[in-house]
Amino acid sequence: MSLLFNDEQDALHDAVRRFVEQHSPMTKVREVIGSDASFDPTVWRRLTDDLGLAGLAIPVEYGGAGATLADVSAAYRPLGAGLVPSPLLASAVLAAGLLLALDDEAAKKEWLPQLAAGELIGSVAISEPGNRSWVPAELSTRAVATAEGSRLTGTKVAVLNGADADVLLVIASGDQGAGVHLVRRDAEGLTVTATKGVDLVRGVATVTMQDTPATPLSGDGLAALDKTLDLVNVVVASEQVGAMERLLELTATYAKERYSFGQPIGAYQGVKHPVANMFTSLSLVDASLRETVEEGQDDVRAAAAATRVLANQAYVVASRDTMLMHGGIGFTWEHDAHLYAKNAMADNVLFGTTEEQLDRLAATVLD
Amino acid sequence: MSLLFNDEQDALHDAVRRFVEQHSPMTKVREVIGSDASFDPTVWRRLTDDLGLAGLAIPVEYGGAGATLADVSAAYRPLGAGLVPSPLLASAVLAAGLLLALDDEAAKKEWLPQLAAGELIGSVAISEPGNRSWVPAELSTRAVATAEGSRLTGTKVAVLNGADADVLLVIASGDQGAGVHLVRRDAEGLTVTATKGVDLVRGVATVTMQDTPATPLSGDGLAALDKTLDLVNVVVASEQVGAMERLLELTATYAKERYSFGQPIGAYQGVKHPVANMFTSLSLVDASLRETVEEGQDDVRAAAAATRVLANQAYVVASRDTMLMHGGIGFTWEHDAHLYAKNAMADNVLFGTTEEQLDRLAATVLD
Amino acid sequence: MPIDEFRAKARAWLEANAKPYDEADEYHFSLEESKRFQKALWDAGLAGITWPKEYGGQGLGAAEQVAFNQEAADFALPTGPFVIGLGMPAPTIMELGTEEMKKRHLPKMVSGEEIWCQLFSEPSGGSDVASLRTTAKRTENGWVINGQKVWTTGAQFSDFGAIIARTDPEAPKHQGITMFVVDMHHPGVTVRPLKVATGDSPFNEVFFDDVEVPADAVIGEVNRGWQASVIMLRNERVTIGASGRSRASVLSFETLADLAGERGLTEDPSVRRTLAELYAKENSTRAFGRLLHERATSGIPIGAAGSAAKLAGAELHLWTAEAVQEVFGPLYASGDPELVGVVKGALGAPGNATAGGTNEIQRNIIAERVLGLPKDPGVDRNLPFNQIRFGN
Amino acid sequence: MPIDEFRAKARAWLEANAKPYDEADEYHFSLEESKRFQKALWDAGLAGITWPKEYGGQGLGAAEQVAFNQEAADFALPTGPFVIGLGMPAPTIMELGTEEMKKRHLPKMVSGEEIWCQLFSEPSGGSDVASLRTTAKRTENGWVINGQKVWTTGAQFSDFGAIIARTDPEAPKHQGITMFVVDMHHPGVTVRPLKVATGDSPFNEVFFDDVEVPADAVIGEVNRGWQASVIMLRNERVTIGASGRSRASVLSFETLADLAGERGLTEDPSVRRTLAELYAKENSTRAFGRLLHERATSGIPIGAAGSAAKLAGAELHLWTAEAVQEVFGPLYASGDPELVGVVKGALGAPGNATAGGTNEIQRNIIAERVLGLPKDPGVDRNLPFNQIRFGN
Repeated sequence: MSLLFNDEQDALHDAVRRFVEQHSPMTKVREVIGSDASFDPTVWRRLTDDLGLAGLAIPVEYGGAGATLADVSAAYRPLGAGLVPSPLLASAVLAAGLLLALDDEAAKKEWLPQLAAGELIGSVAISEPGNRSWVPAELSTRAVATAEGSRLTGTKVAVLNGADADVLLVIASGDQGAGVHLVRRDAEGLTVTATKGVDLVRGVATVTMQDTPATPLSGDGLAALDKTLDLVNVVVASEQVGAMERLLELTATYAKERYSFGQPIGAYQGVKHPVANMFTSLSLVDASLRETVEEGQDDVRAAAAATRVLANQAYVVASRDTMLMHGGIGFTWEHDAHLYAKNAMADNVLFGTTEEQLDRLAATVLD
Repeated sequence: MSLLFNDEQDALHDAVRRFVEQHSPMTKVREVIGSDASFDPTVWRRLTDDLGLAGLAIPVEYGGAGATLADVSAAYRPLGAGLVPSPLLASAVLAAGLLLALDDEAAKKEWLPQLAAGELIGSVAISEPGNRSWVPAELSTRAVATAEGSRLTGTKVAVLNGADADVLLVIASGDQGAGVHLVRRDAEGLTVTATKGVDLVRGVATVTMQDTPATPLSGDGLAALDKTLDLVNVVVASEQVGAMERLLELTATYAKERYSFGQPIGAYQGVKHPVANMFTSLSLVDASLRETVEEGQDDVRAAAAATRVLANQAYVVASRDTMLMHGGIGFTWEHDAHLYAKNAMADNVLFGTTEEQLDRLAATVLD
Repeated sequence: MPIDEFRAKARAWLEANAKPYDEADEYHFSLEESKRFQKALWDAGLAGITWPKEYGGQGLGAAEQVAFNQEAADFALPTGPFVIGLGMPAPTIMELGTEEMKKRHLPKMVSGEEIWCQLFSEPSGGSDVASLRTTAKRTENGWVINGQKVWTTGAQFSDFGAIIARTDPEAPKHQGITMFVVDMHHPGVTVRPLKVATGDSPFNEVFFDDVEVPADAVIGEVNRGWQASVIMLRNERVTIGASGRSRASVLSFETLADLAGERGLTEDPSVRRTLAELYAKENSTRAFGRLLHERATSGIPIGAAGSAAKLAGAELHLWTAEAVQEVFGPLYASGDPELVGVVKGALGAPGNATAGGTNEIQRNIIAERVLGLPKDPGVDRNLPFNQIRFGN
Repeated sequence: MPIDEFRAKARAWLEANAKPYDEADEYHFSLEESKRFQKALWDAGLAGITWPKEYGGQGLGAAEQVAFNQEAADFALPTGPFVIGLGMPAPTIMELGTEEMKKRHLPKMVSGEEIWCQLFSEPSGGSDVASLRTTAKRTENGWVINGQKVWTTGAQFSDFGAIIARTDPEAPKHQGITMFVVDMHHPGVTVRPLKVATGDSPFNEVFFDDVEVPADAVIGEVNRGWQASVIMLRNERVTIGASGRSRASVLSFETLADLAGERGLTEDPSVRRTLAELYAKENSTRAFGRLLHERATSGIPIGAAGSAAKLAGAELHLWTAEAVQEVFGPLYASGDPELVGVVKGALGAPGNATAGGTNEIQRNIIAERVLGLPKDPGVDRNLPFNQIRFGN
């Protein structure tokens, strides 16, 4: 048991870091942002084929690499640092995680190998208009059982890479309670509209279904979603830590180089202290994340939620302070700070806000 | 309509300020703290007889001065600045305010003139163990109607100047719902135990009643209490503003006089900026308070609660930062900073925490 | 005219000519509409209320100005393009300009004929405005200006600008600066919009390439431009402080409570508390602005306390930008078209905390000038400008 | 001995000799109990684990130390009086002391025979430790010390202290300081308890009135005492960082969740969120300490990152001090006897944020030494000490 990376994690982390430098520098990220697409297909191909990241968290029996949580965490840190736009979170984490957590062996055998190979993009449709919870307590999307499977009617918002997904796992309420239903891209009555979300590096879409044919998956939908959130929390926190490391580097460098009133601005405590706070809060989140993914743990629910609670706030503040410490320059479109600030905001509200993470944590440690 | 003091308020404010300087300097405050009493009887006599503060907020028809809210606010600022221990808040504000808000003309005629003259000390017993609300939603103190009036059984905590009070107004639930009952100091079955509360300048007590005879007062108890809170909020906020002014003065002076690394510590932004923040948050609370007590308003409920929300937080932070900016000295018993910090904590949790004030405010401005 | 009569007149005119605050979509007035409105306002005797009559003003007192402001708060006035000119260069010219300069420009500014901008900030300077590098060199007939300004609001439609430039590089930094009136239509002036984090371009970069100005374009005295700038920056903070409501109105309590209510979110205790806290903060910020205004009009000097109002506004904006995320949850990131304004408002918060002096600079000003704390150890105050280290 | 065997041995000894963490009332061990316990611990081969054998240590490695610490975390060890001596003066003497000094003191320190304190802070100095005014003047046989120290933990029961004093007032402030071993039983030493905001007296003022020390009492070199202090202060921050749990245990998640639960408050969603946030913060602070420890024992230099651990602990304490008020509401101010510890813990937060260097000093250290930001403009670094301005 250790909080330090082992050699494998070091290697994985470095490989992804080098990949990001070479194949997805910020110029490439800005190309994607300026285009209609939500990611670059070549980068996606390389992420899946060269690095095998789409299958990293998927067990070997379903075509994945069966990596440990610590490996997964090490791999996603540099992706967060580089704000690499890709459907990994939607497909390889959310969709694959939900499938794994369900109880539908046939569906796993059919879909997981394709998701693991990156041949297919999946996503999960959960949140609904008029509800501030990631998973609405009362789902307005309804599923009706039919002879062929089910038919769905309702609207889902903030669906990650919704417009890119070949298959959507939709959570809907039916006569038997909430369940997960698989919808194919070409299903009738399905409308997917890419929306301008706050985050420029994560594609989102609004999905409407009108009597849309679907395949109900067996297993307790809500419980599976709940379990999936542990993996999501680890992956998002890893990206957040990577991003904060980059922000700290940007800000500390600027504080040394930019002069004001005849001195580097980093000589003023008004700059120096926020930068020191950034280091400290990053250090705490980093340590909390390391402990969350430490080997030999059965249940990471509390630790992962606790890490997200801290990471959300620390990343929002770090990206905001990066803008503030850079002064006017940091507020320009040209500077990268706002890209991180927008990413931080999205992380802060998707997959359960900080308040929901606190409720999740409280349910684990208080009851 | 104006946010500035008028001549009368200026005069009242100055009179109380001079009174505090002459008759209740911090040496006197520390004498009271070191004694078993919760206030100095001579100071109390002067506050009531010379300054007439006990009757300030009470209408003329009940023997008071019938002052405006703005006058009351101006008078209490210097009391807060000097942390003057006295039963004014318990007796002249809480007890008198509650009597006024009730519908019991006989009780008003009997008790208000005595409270206004300061001949009698009253207090109000509201909070109960096992409940974090100022007014518990479900009262465990029970009232039973009798031929002579009522009999009370239960325990009340954090009763302001409970051990000094000649009469207690107790909120208790009976068959007709919650009501206010008047209990005399010498009633049978009444036990009043002065406790070591966090605040050294406000006496508190735990009050237990065992089949204690009381006089039920007519009127809606909860509504009256709710109305009383407006006045309490104005008075407490006024004290908080006065105290913050004093803390700002202490801290700004120290920042100019104390040297570290060859410079006054106030030359460092690490000190300069918290002091500037103290000025700014004080300015906001001060302005909010002035608007709350501005003439010509029917309903100060929202404004008073909004002011308390800001004042609670600002005072807690200002007193904490006063300690921090003074370094080790500010943490000694000898320095006054901790007296303000403790007073700030008590203000923060008595008469409804900040959360309860927010709920009160939300009910007014959102519904 | 008694004050109540003036107030009634203002009210009546506004009701007849301006859109109510809640209804107007305040971001879509055309420049021509703005000019027409300002002219009509002036014709009605409601612009330049406290200005002397000889410079196009109404020659009235502070009481009339307060009455007008109170009435105007209920309306969405399309006077945006004039806010800077009337708030900053105009009072500076009023204080330091020659009689000829005042007569020539002030009446046109107040009647909507001339739009002005303010050209202070430079890329390398940031909050250290006095470190400016734009130069003005003497010529036979006046001066020639070269350099770059940035963060200039309204430069694209301005007729004139008040610019500061370095006229003596061998003097200490504050002592070799001069302020000029510059014609923004000069061919050597290039205005380029500056895109910011919100995706909008509310500011400009302005390039000066051999722009000649006549000798009588100097505002105040040669090499005393820093003193002129201090006057103008003080006015800037008052202007920014006073404009709090319309700037952040997409993040106002009223707007957010409505948006949350429409989405059924205001039953949630946590949302209710957040909105209530916003109400309290917003209210106190507005009340503080009002208090400063009342003090100033009562002749009580407010000194640098305007910096606290500016800081409070910026901090409120930053706080709200975070609070709205929790209020709307996933809807905040969903692209909900009705929340686009909220998201943009939130993204604008760091800009608000930077423009007109960063929060750190405001804190310094409050501590030093209001509370008398010692100045930062200034290493460059007395050095000749051309010997100061810039590191870039 | 293989590491697992060592761990098992440590566990077995602790179970037989120490009280479990949750049960022990850790604040009521007598000094004699502490001394006996330390002796027994040492007899069992569990004290001075990584110290060389010749100075009373066990001569083992970092792995054994980590194993011991992990096991010990479940117990309440009455070793409080030794924490400072073993954590600060001992490693400094190990690094800089003469062979004779090491042989004379270290074995007695580790075996519980000598209790030590650290005498750095002075009333006029605060965080600027190097501005100390206590003097040590040369005599025929050594030195004579005069002056006052403050914030000295454990001075009342210490046998020796490591003191720094000014030995050359004409040198710049960091260059005229020497560190000495001083006998706390010398008649010229007066210890007076210092009452603090909590009402307790956990620190002392210590007065030195013509206290002679021999020539061989110098730790390190004459006038090189600042370098020795830096070593000791670095160890102090590690010691403070590592002691987080027991220091703030009255404000720990576990304690507060129990107290709130017993009062029926943990059904309230807002209380639940506050306690959950405390859990997250506390956990991360502990994990960060663990990470630094693992790095250090793996040979990865952690540099000044200990300052971040110290800062994080102090900030957590300040945060918790405010959070508990909202959790308990009026009960917090009611004098509830079971909440007395909580209230005292909260009142102690500003002290924790000051002792061992204020939060501002820690932020400076992090920014300058970890991140390489420029130093504050130091105006007094190179002045002769007797020419520095103090203002009082």
